[in-house]
Amino acid sequence: MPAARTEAGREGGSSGPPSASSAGPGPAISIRGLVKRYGGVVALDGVDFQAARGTVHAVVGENGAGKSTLMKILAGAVRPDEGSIAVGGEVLEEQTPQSARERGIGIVYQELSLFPNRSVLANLFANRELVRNGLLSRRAMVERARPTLAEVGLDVDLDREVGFLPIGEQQLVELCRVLLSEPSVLILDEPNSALSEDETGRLFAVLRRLASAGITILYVSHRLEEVFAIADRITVLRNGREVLTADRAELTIREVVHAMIGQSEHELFPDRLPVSADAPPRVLSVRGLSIRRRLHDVSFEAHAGEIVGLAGIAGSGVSDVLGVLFGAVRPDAGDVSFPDGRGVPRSTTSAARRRISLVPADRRRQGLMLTRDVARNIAHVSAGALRSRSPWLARGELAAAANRQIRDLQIKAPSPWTQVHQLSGGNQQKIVIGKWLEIAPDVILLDDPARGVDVGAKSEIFRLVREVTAEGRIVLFHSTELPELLGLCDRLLVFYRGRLVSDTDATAFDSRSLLHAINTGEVPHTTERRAS
Amino acid sequence: MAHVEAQEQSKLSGRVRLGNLTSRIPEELGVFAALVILVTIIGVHNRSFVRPENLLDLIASNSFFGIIALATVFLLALGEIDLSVGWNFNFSAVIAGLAMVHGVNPWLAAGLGVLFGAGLGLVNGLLAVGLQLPVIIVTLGTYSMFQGLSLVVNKSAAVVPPDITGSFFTLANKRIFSLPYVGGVPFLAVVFVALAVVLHVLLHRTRFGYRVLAIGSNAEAARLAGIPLARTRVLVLVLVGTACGFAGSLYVGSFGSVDPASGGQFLLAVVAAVIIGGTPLSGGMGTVIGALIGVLIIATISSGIVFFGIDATWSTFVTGAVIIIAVSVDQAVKWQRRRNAERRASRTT
Amino acid sequence: MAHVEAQEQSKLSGRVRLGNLTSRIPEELGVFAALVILVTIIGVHNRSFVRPENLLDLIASNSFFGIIALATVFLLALGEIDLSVGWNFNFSAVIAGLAMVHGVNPWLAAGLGVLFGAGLGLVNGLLAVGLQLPVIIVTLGTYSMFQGLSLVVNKSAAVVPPDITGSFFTLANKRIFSLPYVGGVPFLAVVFVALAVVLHVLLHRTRFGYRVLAIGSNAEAARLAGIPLARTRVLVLVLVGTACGFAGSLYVGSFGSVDPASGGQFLLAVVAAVIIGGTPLSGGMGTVIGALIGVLIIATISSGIVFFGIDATWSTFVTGAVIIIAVSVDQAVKWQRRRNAERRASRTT
Amino acid sequence: GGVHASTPAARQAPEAKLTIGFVTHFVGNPFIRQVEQAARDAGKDLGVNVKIQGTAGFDPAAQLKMVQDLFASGADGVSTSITGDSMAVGLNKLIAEGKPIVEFNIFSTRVKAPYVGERSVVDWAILGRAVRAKMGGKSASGKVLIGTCAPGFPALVDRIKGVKRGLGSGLQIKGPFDVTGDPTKNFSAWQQLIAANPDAKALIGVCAQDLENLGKLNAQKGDRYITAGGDPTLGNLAAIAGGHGLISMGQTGYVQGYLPIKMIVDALRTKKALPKTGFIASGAEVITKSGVVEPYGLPKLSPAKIKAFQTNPKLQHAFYKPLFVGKPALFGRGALVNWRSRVEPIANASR
Ligand SMILES: Nc1ncnc2c1ncn2[C@@H]1O[C@H](COP(=O)(O)OP(=O)(O)OP(=O)(O)O)[C@@H](O)[C@H]1O
Ligand SMILES: Nc1ncnc2c1ncn2[C@@H]1O[C@H](COP(=O)(O)OP(=O)(O)OP(=O)(O)O)[C@@H](O)[C@H]1O
Ligand SMILES: [Mg+2]
Ligand SMILES: [Mg+2]
Repeated sequence: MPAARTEAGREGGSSGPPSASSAGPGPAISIRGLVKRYGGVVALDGVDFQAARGTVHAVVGENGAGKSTLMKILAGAVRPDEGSIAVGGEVLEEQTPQSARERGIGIVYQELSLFPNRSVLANLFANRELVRNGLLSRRAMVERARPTLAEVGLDVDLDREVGFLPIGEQQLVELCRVLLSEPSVLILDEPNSALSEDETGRLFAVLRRLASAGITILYVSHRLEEVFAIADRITVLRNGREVLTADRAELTIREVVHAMIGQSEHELFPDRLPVSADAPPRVLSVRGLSIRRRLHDVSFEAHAGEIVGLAGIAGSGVSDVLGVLFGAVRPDAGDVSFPDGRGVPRSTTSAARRRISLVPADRRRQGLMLTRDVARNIAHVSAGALRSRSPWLARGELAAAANRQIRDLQIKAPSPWTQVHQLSGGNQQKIVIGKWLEIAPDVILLDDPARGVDVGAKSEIFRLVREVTAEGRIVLFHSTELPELLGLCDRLLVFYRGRLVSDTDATAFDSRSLLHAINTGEVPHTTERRAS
Repeated sequence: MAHVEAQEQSKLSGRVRLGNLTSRIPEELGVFAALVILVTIIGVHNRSFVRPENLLDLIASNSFFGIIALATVFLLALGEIDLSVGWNFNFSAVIAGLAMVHGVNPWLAAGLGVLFGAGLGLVNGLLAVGLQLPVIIVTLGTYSMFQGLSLVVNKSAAVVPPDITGSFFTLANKRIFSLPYVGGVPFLAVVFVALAVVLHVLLHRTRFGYRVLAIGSNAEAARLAGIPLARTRVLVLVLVGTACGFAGSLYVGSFGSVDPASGGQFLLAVVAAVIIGGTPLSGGMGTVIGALIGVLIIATISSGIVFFGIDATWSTFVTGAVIIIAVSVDQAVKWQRRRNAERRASRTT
Repeated sequence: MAHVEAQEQSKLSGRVRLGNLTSRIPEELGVFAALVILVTIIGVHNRSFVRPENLLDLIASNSFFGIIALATVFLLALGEIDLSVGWNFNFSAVIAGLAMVHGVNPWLAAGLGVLFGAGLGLVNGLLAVGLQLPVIIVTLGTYSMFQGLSLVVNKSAAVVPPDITGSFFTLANKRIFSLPYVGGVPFLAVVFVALAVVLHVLLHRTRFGYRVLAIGSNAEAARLAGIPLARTRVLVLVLVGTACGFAGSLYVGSFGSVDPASGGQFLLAVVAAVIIGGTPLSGGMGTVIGALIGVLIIATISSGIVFFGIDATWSTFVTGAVIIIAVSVDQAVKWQRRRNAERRASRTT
Repeated sequence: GGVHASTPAARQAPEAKLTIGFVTHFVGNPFIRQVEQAARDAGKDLGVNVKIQGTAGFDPAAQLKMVQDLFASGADGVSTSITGDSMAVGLNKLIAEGKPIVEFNIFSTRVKAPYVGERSVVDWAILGRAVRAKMGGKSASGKVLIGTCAPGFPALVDRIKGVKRGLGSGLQIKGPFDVTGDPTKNFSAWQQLIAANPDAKALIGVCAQDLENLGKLNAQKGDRYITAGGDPTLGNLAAIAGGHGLISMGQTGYVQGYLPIKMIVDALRTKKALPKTGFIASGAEVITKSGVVEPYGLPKLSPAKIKAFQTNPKLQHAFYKPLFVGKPALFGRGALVNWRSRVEPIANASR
């Protein structure tokens, strides 16, 4: 509906983004000597690089390397201290989010920028609403959005408030929003960190189409296999410097990892450790768990010493199961018995006090106090939930605990008193894990714990998970990344539409059969072990 | 906080997924139910309360703080709150009145009052944006400034236009048309309800309204989306100011005078109406229709006190108790509706 | 909104990183500067204002709404607001007074008043948690309920204990110890300042305070971290209620009576003190010391009006204008300090 | 309160210019405004500074603080309305220190100072009788509604007592109902009262804004009701002039503002202490269509004259000044010169 669009353009005060065709000579990005300091921290330390038109240019690096800062600067959300950016040969001065949009630069922020209590539709067209004779045209917007939603594979109630969607669906909403703005330069900062395999597949199809249409795409991710699947060219950032840029064809994952973390790739998934003898055999058993219309008669057992993987896409019921076990969601039927002999926790508080822990999927909404410091975030459970003789909050203990986790999880934070929103996304994620590790939990529920964490730290986290498992704790692990499920877990529970459709040894699946299973509920009827 | 989850869920709002088309169960159902129950109870006790004429008079005589409440929804949707509305109303009315005293044509004077109110709103806006302060802090100051200046100009005497026989005054007190079974409808009531509809459309069907809600929902995201924060903020405060000025001019028209104390008590009633109506302080959400109903609930309660002939000593307590009951009814309906919504949603999936 | 970023930043400020050790530049510097400037200006105009004795009296006679403001910081830190504080204060004072009238020992009666205030706070808390409603809505109702019941029990007349010569009354009006150069320090002033220190420690150095701020920062995250939301919320409202009851009993002690109107005007002053002090409505932050200074600023302004001999006609306007100036000073200092902070931080690299 | 700074009256040199504080409630209320103006006039006439302070509503603690601050900042005497007994202890402390204090408009028996104000019960009985007469005198019957803006507030309770006394027996008297002090709410409160009691014959409000609103409603209803209220506000005068209101009781605010200043100044200059208690009636103003009957033998006022007072203070100064100058007399000129002779027992104020 061109009529509607031009209308929107005028109303918006911003002439709508130039579609790739009307953009004239396609904009290639060239960045020179970009420097960004935050107080003492140097986020970018003189970055240079070019991205050619019509290519997918991946930017990788460990947590805190400066990727997001670089992208935010390109999008005008952050002012650089030094350096220059040129898009399509034109050097940008005083870039603001608005001017960036007008230049056709579209971005999916790592930490999404959605309006939680606005509808999906309002989010898709934020500040670009389509107007018919003065009033917003809901119909026009729905029409306009439908093809994009279909292409990306997002099927939600357009009137549902975005704040209620799981993090994965939120990422898809933000993705659709930027696609609808028809950018000529598309920046994606870990756009699929919470997406399932086939959602990612659809995303890549879109990217290829756009690239072939001459759109420049900058793609940030920690999933190196995927990077190698989609990128034409790869740049590695390290401590705010560009340390490597080359065509994908000339690179191997090993080389990239080496450039990222300075050591060649060590094993991402640690081997299974022998369960310590003194740990008594303990079990978490779930019987006939049901939630009206969301979870149907789910039964399984999880034994100490094994990592139990929960596989399922959004809506499958996995987070519901985790929520129930943590006392955050009330089941309608079914009974659960924990190793401590008791049932479902009455509240999240009693869960925490029984050393039952849940690392939630959405760190910003469910895990962090962004405007408070690392120490207080680490103390979230220990000081906030646990009982204690002393009513006092001892600064010394706070700092000690924080430093312990900063060390163990390699959190890149200048001090325990740094505010969490000043940390990079991956480092924020580590804090959510750290605040639970701090209380030495007994039952550990992990909902996509390694989201946005770099390879080095990821293997470190998996090693820790392995260790605590071996110490005889119960571990349930959910991830949207199938390799993680297959690589880390000993046993796999597959959920589909609220039902448990398979409960077998992890080796019963390979990535293709697992992908098929979570999306269709059909499992390879094979119970005999396969050699892995 | 417990109510946070409640809010969370209430965000599930009335809309339920039916394939791709959506059926809207209005947010305002709860408060509306509360209102109906109140009116019924009083009507049963004393028929003359539910006489259409009386109900229309009730709406008309509460339209002054009511109009301000309607506009205040935008401010709460922005996550802000304006303490100065009552004295803005008073000051604007005084200015309009003085203009009439000095022989300005009442219609012009009324227009002047509206503009003046808008001007005071602009002052609030510029202070808030300029000093980068929340509106509540700024209006804490302008609250007293407007009151004080109004006192200075009205010399703390009632401002009484010499001739209140003109068309402006007659219209303000007129029943402009009459409906079957209902009888004459007061001009004020018509204006009030019409304004509610207009502001509802402005909030939910225009880009301006969307910007307000977006900012209230996530200011940082709004900035990144290129929404002009400062300008929108100022505009909303001007809108609220205009409503104050408008209500003020209407007041002069219908009362033919302004007392120095007029409007001084508005603040609490305005806030009450808006939040009882279902607009949270937290921003990002707002319902003008809810505010309209909130105003009527407050009006009905105070009127009910009279109709029940409740002794003056008890009236205050009863008022408070009934407010609690009303909001409880609202909550009850919300819960009920949420359950239904889920049931229907599940049937379609 | 523009100020949101400002708030964001001000949340960041305060602590400046120097390598790993942290040097604390108090948040409250700005308001403190504003206070000092005000006091100086008035003192220059009329020396007798800055006589220590007079300043101490100023603190003492503003300690009643002041004490309530201190506790209200906890509620705003939670992201909530209580409209009923003024009438809780009044009701508690009336109860304490009536107990004395009925021959209860004044000390016991005072204790009763405190407990009663806590009880009213508990009522607010249980209603808010039970109905899953924001505190502002609940207290909109209890505001009138407390006022109304108080009117009923005091029969709308002043409650006057027959014998106000007892130790309780003398202590409440006594200057308990005397300092060099300063002279006798009023009991009320001591209690007020001491309470500020206690509540400051409670908010920033205990697990309870930690929970309050955690819930205010991100309620959902707090819930999923196992922090007991409902209980903390109720406790905070009981704390505020206790403060109201405590202030009420002190009032009876020092005024030897309580009027139906006493405390009715507190709400705005309490909120003003807290937010001028630097505690935002948005929750997650709070400064008790700031509130203390906020109380003193308000006290100084109203007293300064008298010492400047500003006529009643202008006093209201001046009050508002000075508030605006005071908060501007605060902002100016904050900006300045932020700039220095950044400069120092970058120097350390 | 910190008061030692102010120079006690005794040491005050007669020729040094005195400063008198005047503390009111309801700043901005038209009636209060008239009282303030009178205090200013008194200041001019007597050659003293008058510092006027006030609170927005009813806030005894705040008013006490103002009195204390006034003395602390060098005032020689203060006149204040007593909006609550909370002021008593603090004021008595100042009085004990020899500070001259006079109560006006609202009093407390606990404050050891003289009071200038209305004779609530007796004066409002006049209004009651007038309404009764209009309703048919002896044979009168029917429903009378009484409204108050501050339920149970002592002064208003006395007024209502007086009204009922004046109305006498045989009538169906309902109320008092809370019609609130806020002008807008007040209107709809009366509107609803009428709707709820269509059969009422007379409507009486004991606060300033009642009659104005009653007049408007009465006009809408074809002047079906007998309405009465208090104070000579423009609105009330308009209502009466338009025939929508029967009668309004005034309390001669001018005397309540002027006399206390004079009393304090006299006391300071003659070094003769103020009485520790007692009541001086400011006098009733009976406002009807025919005009305003003023107390102390003052000439009758036309409504036009009263209007003129509001716009031009000089006129009202000229009108009332004679009461306070010249030879002491019982009526008219000089009637309040020898005010000490007019002091009655405080109990009379509410009798
Ligand atoms: N607002 C801020 N204030 C202070 N420091 C910041 C801020 N934002 C980022 N930083 C710092 O800049 C560095 C780079 O952060 P950035 O978010 O660019 O890393 P990243 O490469 O995106 O990491 P990740 O893979 O975890 O997302 C980090 O050390 C971070 O602590
Ligand atoms: N609070 C909520 N209220 C109503 N619907 C919700 C809410 N949260 C999520 N949903 C909807 O329920 C569906 C499933 O979301 P949910 O987060 O439960 O995924 P899940 O079943 O836990 O699967 P996953 O393992 O991927 O998290 C989503 O499509 C979402 O739209
Ligand atoms: Mg990042
Ligand atoms: Mg989920």
